[in-house]
Amino acid sequence: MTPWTAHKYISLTEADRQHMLRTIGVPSVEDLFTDVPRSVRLLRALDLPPVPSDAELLRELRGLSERNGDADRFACFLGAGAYDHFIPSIVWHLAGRSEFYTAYTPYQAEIMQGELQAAYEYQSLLCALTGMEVSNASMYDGASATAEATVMARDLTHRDEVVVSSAVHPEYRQVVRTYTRHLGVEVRDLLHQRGVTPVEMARDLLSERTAALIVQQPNFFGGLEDMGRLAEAAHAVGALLVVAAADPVAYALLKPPGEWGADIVAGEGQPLGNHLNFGGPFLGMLATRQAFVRRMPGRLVGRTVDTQGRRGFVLTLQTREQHIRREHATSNICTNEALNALAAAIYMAALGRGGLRQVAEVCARRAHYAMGRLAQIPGFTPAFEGPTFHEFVLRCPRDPEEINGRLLDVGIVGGLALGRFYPDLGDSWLLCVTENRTREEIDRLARTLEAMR
Amino acid sequence: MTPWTAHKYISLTEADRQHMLRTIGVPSVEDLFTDVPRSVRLLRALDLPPVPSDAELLRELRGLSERNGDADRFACFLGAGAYDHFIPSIVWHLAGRSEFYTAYTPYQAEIMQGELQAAYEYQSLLCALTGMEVSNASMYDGASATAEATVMARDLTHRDEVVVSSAVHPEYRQVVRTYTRHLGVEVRDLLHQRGVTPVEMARDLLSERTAALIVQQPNFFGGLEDMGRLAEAAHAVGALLVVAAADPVAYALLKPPGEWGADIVAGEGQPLGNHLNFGGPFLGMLATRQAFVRRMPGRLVGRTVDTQGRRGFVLTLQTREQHIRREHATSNICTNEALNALAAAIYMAALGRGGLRQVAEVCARRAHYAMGRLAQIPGFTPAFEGPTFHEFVLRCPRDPEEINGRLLDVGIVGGLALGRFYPDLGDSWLLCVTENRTREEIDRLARTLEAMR
Amino acid sequence: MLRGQLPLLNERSARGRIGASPPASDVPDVPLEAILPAAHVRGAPLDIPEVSEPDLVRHYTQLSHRNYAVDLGFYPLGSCTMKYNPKINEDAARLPGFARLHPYAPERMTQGALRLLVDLEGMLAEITGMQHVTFQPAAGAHGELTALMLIRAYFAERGERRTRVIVPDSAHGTNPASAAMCGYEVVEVRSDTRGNIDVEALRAVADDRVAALMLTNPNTLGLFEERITEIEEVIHGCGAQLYLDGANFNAILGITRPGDQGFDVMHMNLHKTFSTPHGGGGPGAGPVAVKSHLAPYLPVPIAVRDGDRYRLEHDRPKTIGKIRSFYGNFGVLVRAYAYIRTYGPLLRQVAEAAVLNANYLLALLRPAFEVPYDRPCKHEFVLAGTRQKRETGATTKDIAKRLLDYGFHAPTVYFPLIVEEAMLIEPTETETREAIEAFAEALLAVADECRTNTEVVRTAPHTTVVSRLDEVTAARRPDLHWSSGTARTG
Amino acid sequence: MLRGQLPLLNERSARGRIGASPPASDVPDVPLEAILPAAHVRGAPLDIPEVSEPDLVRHYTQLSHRNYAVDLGFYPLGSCTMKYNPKINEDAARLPGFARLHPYAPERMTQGALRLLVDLEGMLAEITGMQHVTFQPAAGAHGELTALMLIRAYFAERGERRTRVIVPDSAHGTNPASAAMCGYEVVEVRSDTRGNIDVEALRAVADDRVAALMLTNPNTLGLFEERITEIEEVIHGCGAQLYLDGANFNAILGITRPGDQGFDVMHMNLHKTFSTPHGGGGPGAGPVAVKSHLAPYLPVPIAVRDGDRYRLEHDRPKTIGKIRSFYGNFGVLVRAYAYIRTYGPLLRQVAEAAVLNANYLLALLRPAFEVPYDRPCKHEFVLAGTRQKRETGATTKDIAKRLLDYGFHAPTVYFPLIVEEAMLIEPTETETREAIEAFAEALLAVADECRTNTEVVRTAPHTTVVSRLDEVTAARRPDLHWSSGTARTG
Ligand SMILES: Cc1ncc(COP(=O)(O)O)c(C=O)c1O
Ligand SMILES: Cc1ncc(COP(=O)(O)O)c(C=O)c1O
Repeated sequence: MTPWTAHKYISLTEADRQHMLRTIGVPSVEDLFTDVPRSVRLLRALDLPPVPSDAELLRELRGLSERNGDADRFACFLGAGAYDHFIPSIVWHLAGRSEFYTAYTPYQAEIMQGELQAAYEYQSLLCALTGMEVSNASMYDGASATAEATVMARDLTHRDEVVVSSAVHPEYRQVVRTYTRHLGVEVRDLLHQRGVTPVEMARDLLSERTAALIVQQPNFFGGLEDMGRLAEAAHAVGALLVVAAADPVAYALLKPPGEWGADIVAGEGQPLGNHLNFGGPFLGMLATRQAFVRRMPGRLVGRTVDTQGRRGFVLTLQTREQHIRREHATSNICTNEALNALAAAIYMAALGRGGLRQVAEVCARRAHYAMGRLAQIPGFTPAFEGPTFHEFVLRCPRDPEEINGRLLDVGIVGGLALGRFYPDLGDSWLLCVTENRTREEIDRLARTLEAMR
Repeated sequence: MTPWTAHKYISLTEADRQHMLRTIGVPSVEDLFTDVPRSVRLLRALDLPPVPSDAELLRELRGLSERNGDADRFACFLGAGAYDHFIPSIVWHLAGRSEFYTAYTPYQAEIMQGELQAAYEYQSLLCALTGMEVSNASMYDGASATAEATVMARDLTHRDEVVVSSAVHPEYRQVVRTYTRHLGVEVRDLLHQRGVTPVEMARDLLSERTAALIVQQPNFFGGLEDMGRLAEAAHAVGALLVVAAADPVAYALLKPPGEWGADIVAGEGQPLGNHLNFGGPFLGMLATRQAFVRRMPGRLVGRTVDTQGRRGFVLTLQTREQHIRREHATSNICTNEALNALAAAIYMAALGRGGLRQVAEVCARRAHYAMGRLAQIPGFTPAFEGPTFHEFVLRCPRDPEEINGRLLDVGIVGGLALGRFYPDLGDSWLLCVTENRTREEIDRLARTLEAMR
Repeated sequence: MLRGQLPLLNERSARGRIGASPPASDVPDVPLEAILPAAHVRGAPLDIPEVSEPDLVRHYTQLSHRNYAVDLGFYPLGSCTMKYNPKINEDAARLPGFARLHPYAPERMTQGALRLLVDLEGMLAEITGMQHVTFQPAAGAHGELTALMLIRAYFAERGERRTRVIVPDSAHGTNPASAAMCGYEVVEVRSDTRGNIDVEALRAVADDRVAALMLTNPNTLGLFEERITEIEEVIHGCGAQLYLDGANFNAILGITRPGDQGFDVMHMNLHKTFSTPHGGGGPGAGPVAVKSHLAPYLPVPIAVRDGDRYRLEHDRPKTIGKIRSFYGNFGVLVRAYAYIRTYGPLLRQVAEAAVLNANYLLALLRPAFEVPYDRPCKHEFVLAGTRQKRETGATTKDIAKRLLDYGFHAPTVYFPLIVEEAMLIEPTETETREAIEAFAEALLAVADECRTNTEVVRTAPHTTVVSRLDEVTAARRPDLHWSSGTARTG
Repeated sequence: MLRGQLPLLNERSARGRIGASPPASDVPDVPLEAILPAAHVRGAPLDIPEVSEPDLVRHYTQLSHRNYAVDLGFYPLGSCTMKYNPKINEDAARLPGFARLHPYAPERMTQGALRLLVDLEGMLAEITGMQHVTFQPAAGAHGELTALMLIRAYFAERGERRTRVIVPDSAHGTNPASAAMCGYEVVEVRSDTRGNIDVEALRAVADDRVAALMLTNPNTLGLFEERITEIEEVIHGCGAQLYLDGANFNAILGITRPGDQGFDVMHMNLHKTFSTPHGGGGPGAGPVAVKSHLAPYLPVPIAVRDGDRYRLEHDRPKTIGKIRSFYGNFGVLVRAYAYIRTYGPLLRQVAEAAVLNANYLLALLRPAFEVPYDRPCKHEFVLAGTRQKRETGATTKDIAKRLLDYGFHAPTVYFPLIVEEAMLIEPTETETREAIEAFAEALLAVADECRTNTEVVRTAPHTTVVSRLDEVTAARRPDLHWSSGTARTG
């Protein structure tokens, strides 16, 4: 093998290499690879671009990043599953500490009390926010968490049908289908009516075969579901109510799923202190009733004591998990989104009881103002009635994609053109107004739309 | 006094306040201020702008920052005492750890071994780079360090005249004058000749009254001084040679002041891993001979042992300092630039022996290339002969300020118009090419100048 | 300096504290009821702690000091590839054009991100010897599941009903779990005496019911499957697909490519091989690379180049659909991209140094421990604590805990399951020789202590902020979240 | 987890390691001699350690774990105002438009930076009750020197030869040192029994030789100068200038303004009052605020507004010149700006909470220690360890060291010099009541131990990474830098 080129990440010098080979008792590094059959060897160098200096690499990446439009430079009215809430500086100053991000799953609890306590606190905070009894330490994202909740409901009920409202995020629904396809679970669509899940039709679809009714609150259109009656309908047939949450910040103001009788809350924790990141890493949330804990997927951290009776925290109920139960595990999940859960915990704790509520309220107020303001523009009308949280749908006088294109020219990222997911809503536009959008930006959006006429 | 508004940085709640007042035994916070005469009280609220939310504040500051042109968006050919070297990511990931930046002077050595060891290492690295025997832990900046070196030379020699080359950074010279004005020190100007310090004229000015000869290497024009003969001239009359360094990176390639016989090296450590920061915080360096250590200003960290014989580090030779010696101290300096020294140490260690040399060499090669390339443009000629490091002076066919204005329009920050400091060099332009300026940028500068004709 | 147990957030809370300044409403005031019907407004108090910013910073900074991490020390957790996580990659991922980019932003303003995806796919294809890559899987296990779904879709289209997936007994738990989640029956095949899959046993079960063999290579014992070409023939011979669990890819970068070994599909753990931080248990990324015949089934969308534009291709009729929202853990991909650029063709050195380090450490430790499969290892190796257990009663768990007292993270223990009292040790290529030697010295000292001072080993750790924690009680009476009853014990 | 002594960088070095990737030259190759004469090329080897990036990261991360800091715990270092350093301010200062801005960049591209300076000057003028501010001084002592130079220039222009500066005996060491550096003779005035400057003694020396009184208010005992209006009369009565050392400004923000107290000039420590991080001993910023009559002498340049443009004014004929390069510690100013914006008119609460915290802590500690000046304190207070020393032999130094074992930073000790066995204690406004109580509990426990277990106090600390360090030997045989002889001891 060729001599090595010095590299900043590799600490072995030529002298080290010689010494180590001598100790091992082989003449060359090559001799450590004799088990790799010659026929499958790569006999050339990898065909990859030449190595840049640090400065060149950063310039390259800065160049790529600047070809994107970030939410600092554009007023972004997109939500639809990824939310531009303000993230206090402390969140990533703390979650970004390398003791956290260069560690792994806390297998050796005694030297990992930092992460373990933080995860226990995350679980506690998530329970408080969602009104549920137990939360796991994280899942991949909202969509896969919803899919895992579906599987969990099947396992808990031993039933093999689920009813999913079409007012659930379309991507979540797609992922539910992908996850359940090979498990003999039938997914039945429950079509929204005027932007909400119709309770009567839900009743029609629900049966003794139904493992779960899956709705989203607030739903994909920003509307509020008739949760009480939906819960009743599901429970009446012995099905579980699975509530998908795309933006849990809402629950600081809205009645949380737990209060409505939800059995499982699955959803997206990104809005809690995590960056938009072009869609990931995000944070899957999963919370449920105490009684269901042994069927939960994912890591759980529990409180215990050490040999001297001092409080400490450990990974617990691991017999649910793949590394012990293998094909009988509740899920295959292993690496999850621990760091994002940490950020979410810091976010919730920083805002606290009062601050979270204020953020949620400002979202609702500004969104309400925006809807009113935009609906005054001729040609733009609310697509649906009923209360909304921070998203709403407008029908537009022209193709929303075209509107978006024109807004982009003035530094505004418009809403989501719903035709992409709902062919019958081709003229509809899903807008989101978080507390990060100012009144000035809303007014600018309105003025731009007015001028478009 | 009015009730408090909740504030994120103040942890006292109303309940805390009541409890604490009861313990203290006063009815209100007001009663803790009875010693402030009513006549000097401020009886109104401070007239300051209203408090923004976190998001608003960041938006305001981002707005201000974006009205500036940073060296990422502009190709910057300015040097002249502030140098745009590439800073590896690890430097501020590590110096930015809050255990370092939220600590203060390590008075309690046993819980401050982190900083203390790091400062000892900084001193060691700086000695290695400058070729000197002892370095302090930092000064404010290059200019004030040079001024302090001047005072130190006076104290060491008991002489009251200093000779300063006009090829020393004009701002350093100004600060030397300000610092020495009231100390009875006479500052004599030694005019540069063709961009370097003339040895013969130096000899003429030096006398038995001279405490120090102050030169800069490489000098303000980027040129290399005849250090050997200047050292000889100074020492011949018993004066000290003080070498100001504006960019110590040079010493990885050039013969360092210590090798030339410098008695004190004073200068600017910014180029070692510190940001341009619109001029500060920077990093004053001060290094000297072992024999002079007790006349040094500033903090010194020394190695020692603990009660069990283990190695440890402490602030030492503090009897030189103001908090002990008061008006007889070697200087009034207290808070210095510890964090910047830490960054400098990390920078030097990251590049290491080979990397530092490479950076210096690439600077020299690119600057040499740039000078050759630009001097081919009609009207542009090197102002001076002789070797340079990474800065050089060109005479221009039109006002350098005007050239700079036109370069700015195409995203280039040109050099320094020397007329500002040297009226006789009104057509001269001081350019700097660090390793952070690419050949492509140099060529773009050249093409732009060509097109200007 | 940080002694005793730390308060929980709730124990730092006091009514009226806050750790942020959220904005006030700037729109015309209307009663809240005009926006939200009362029935929808939260009734129960929001039981979130109230902590000031300084106190919150102290809380998490103190917690961080109770965590072991790669940046603090040697972390030989086998199978996890705890290599150094470069800081320049962190800076890249935090650029606002990446971190603050909405996944549904118009294509026109995501060109840089899409290009990065396309270029990363190209580089990974070259490194793996495969043709296409999906970035949607969020972690390794997610990649396994995706890969099996691709295989299922492939056979479904060909009208083949294959119901079984073969998994070696040394495989990681995620392998059988993923197979089960994909509706497959798991067939376990034993390992042979050299620590490789028993090819004869494999042959015996390789029939037309088999959809795939999930192989890890080098396997979880740190050993290369010497008979890989035979294995390939057996699997392809019965019409099944050959899947690689690429968790151990670090050992063979640039040496041998899975595509060239005959694998049809594989996942990578970017958080292992490609240095993205493990984050205390995530985020990771588990992209799946495939040969062309599986490409039609990849999840949607896929970033593609169209002349000098980049776009997301959604319209792929044979796709399995989506396995998570959006496009995967993009922020992790940025880091992996930066990492690969930093090595380029020198990636091979990563494998060489990782393997050299592992063999050196094995050589240092061999005198004190049983080595169940004593051959040159790849990037990691397994020791067995059987001798210690037999002779002194100290278990591998005890040894692991005692190592903590020496300032080290322990190896992976009790995995792979086929080795009794297993310690799986992976030093990675970024460690210095000095660090490896210091670890060996510590583990040898513990082996000594097993004999000379068994008690200190059996009751370890002693110098950590808490002593050995009671896992049994934790599982028997789970306390999984704060309640006002969560007393401060001890 | 981090035991034993840590290696020095040089001890981690091995020939051939590197921790960065500097660029290669991309310009036509010429022999180095064509660029630099051989005589100018470095001859001696560059003795800089060679360390890989992973190892370097570990080095400094481990070192950071051996440092006490505000983010880790209570830091009652009197006179230093170790308050919380907001993270949002760090983010602001790191914006590339600030951090990557060259000081000589053309005015057109520095408008945001200049505006920040002008606006910050305006806010500080309002807060201090003064008229103009220079930002050039890099720290408090630098500000003192600048202020005295202004005074000197002022008198010089008026043709007055004043040679003396009065400094109270309680003053910080920088005060007399600055006066000396400005060529003044220092006249010390004693304090009275209430801990204030003795106004009669002051009157006795206040004559036309006096250029200024350097007063700290509240003073270094944490006490407000109750007779400030008399003092003002005495000083102005003799034609001298009244200078405020603003190190203790935190106590009076929004309560009383130095300008309204009659001060002519003052410096501020932005790294104390205005929350910019102390950085382990800097950078700080020591801006000087003046009344109009001193403004003509301020250092150049000064940022000014000109209609809707901002520029640097260099042409100020009466200026004292420059006292450092460029415009001061701009990065620190950005943080202070952000801080002031975060409080606005609520700044007064900072003072109120700081004073409340200090008085509460004093109340908790009073039972165990002598309180030399027992009146309501401002932001800090002095205790004397004299009782302990007398009764048990344990000195204030011993008590301070023992506090470290309890996980706390010690107060400032043996300062101010006029109090025997002094402990100067400043909790700051950002501490929780719980933290204050925990500290009080610890200090009371140590006071107890002085009696019950003197030995443990006198030999403290015991739980730190090193035990008490030998300062005497360090000073007697200074070892100030690595040499190959720097053995790893112990
Ligand atoms: C061999 C092997 N396969 C699969 C996995 C699962 O990967 P992940 O944790 O990323 O889901 C692991 C993780 O430890 C592993 O070691
Ligand atoms: C009262 C007082 N004056 C002046 C100073 C000097 O300030 P600096 O350290 O910023 O130079 C200090 C610093 O501790 C101080 O406490």
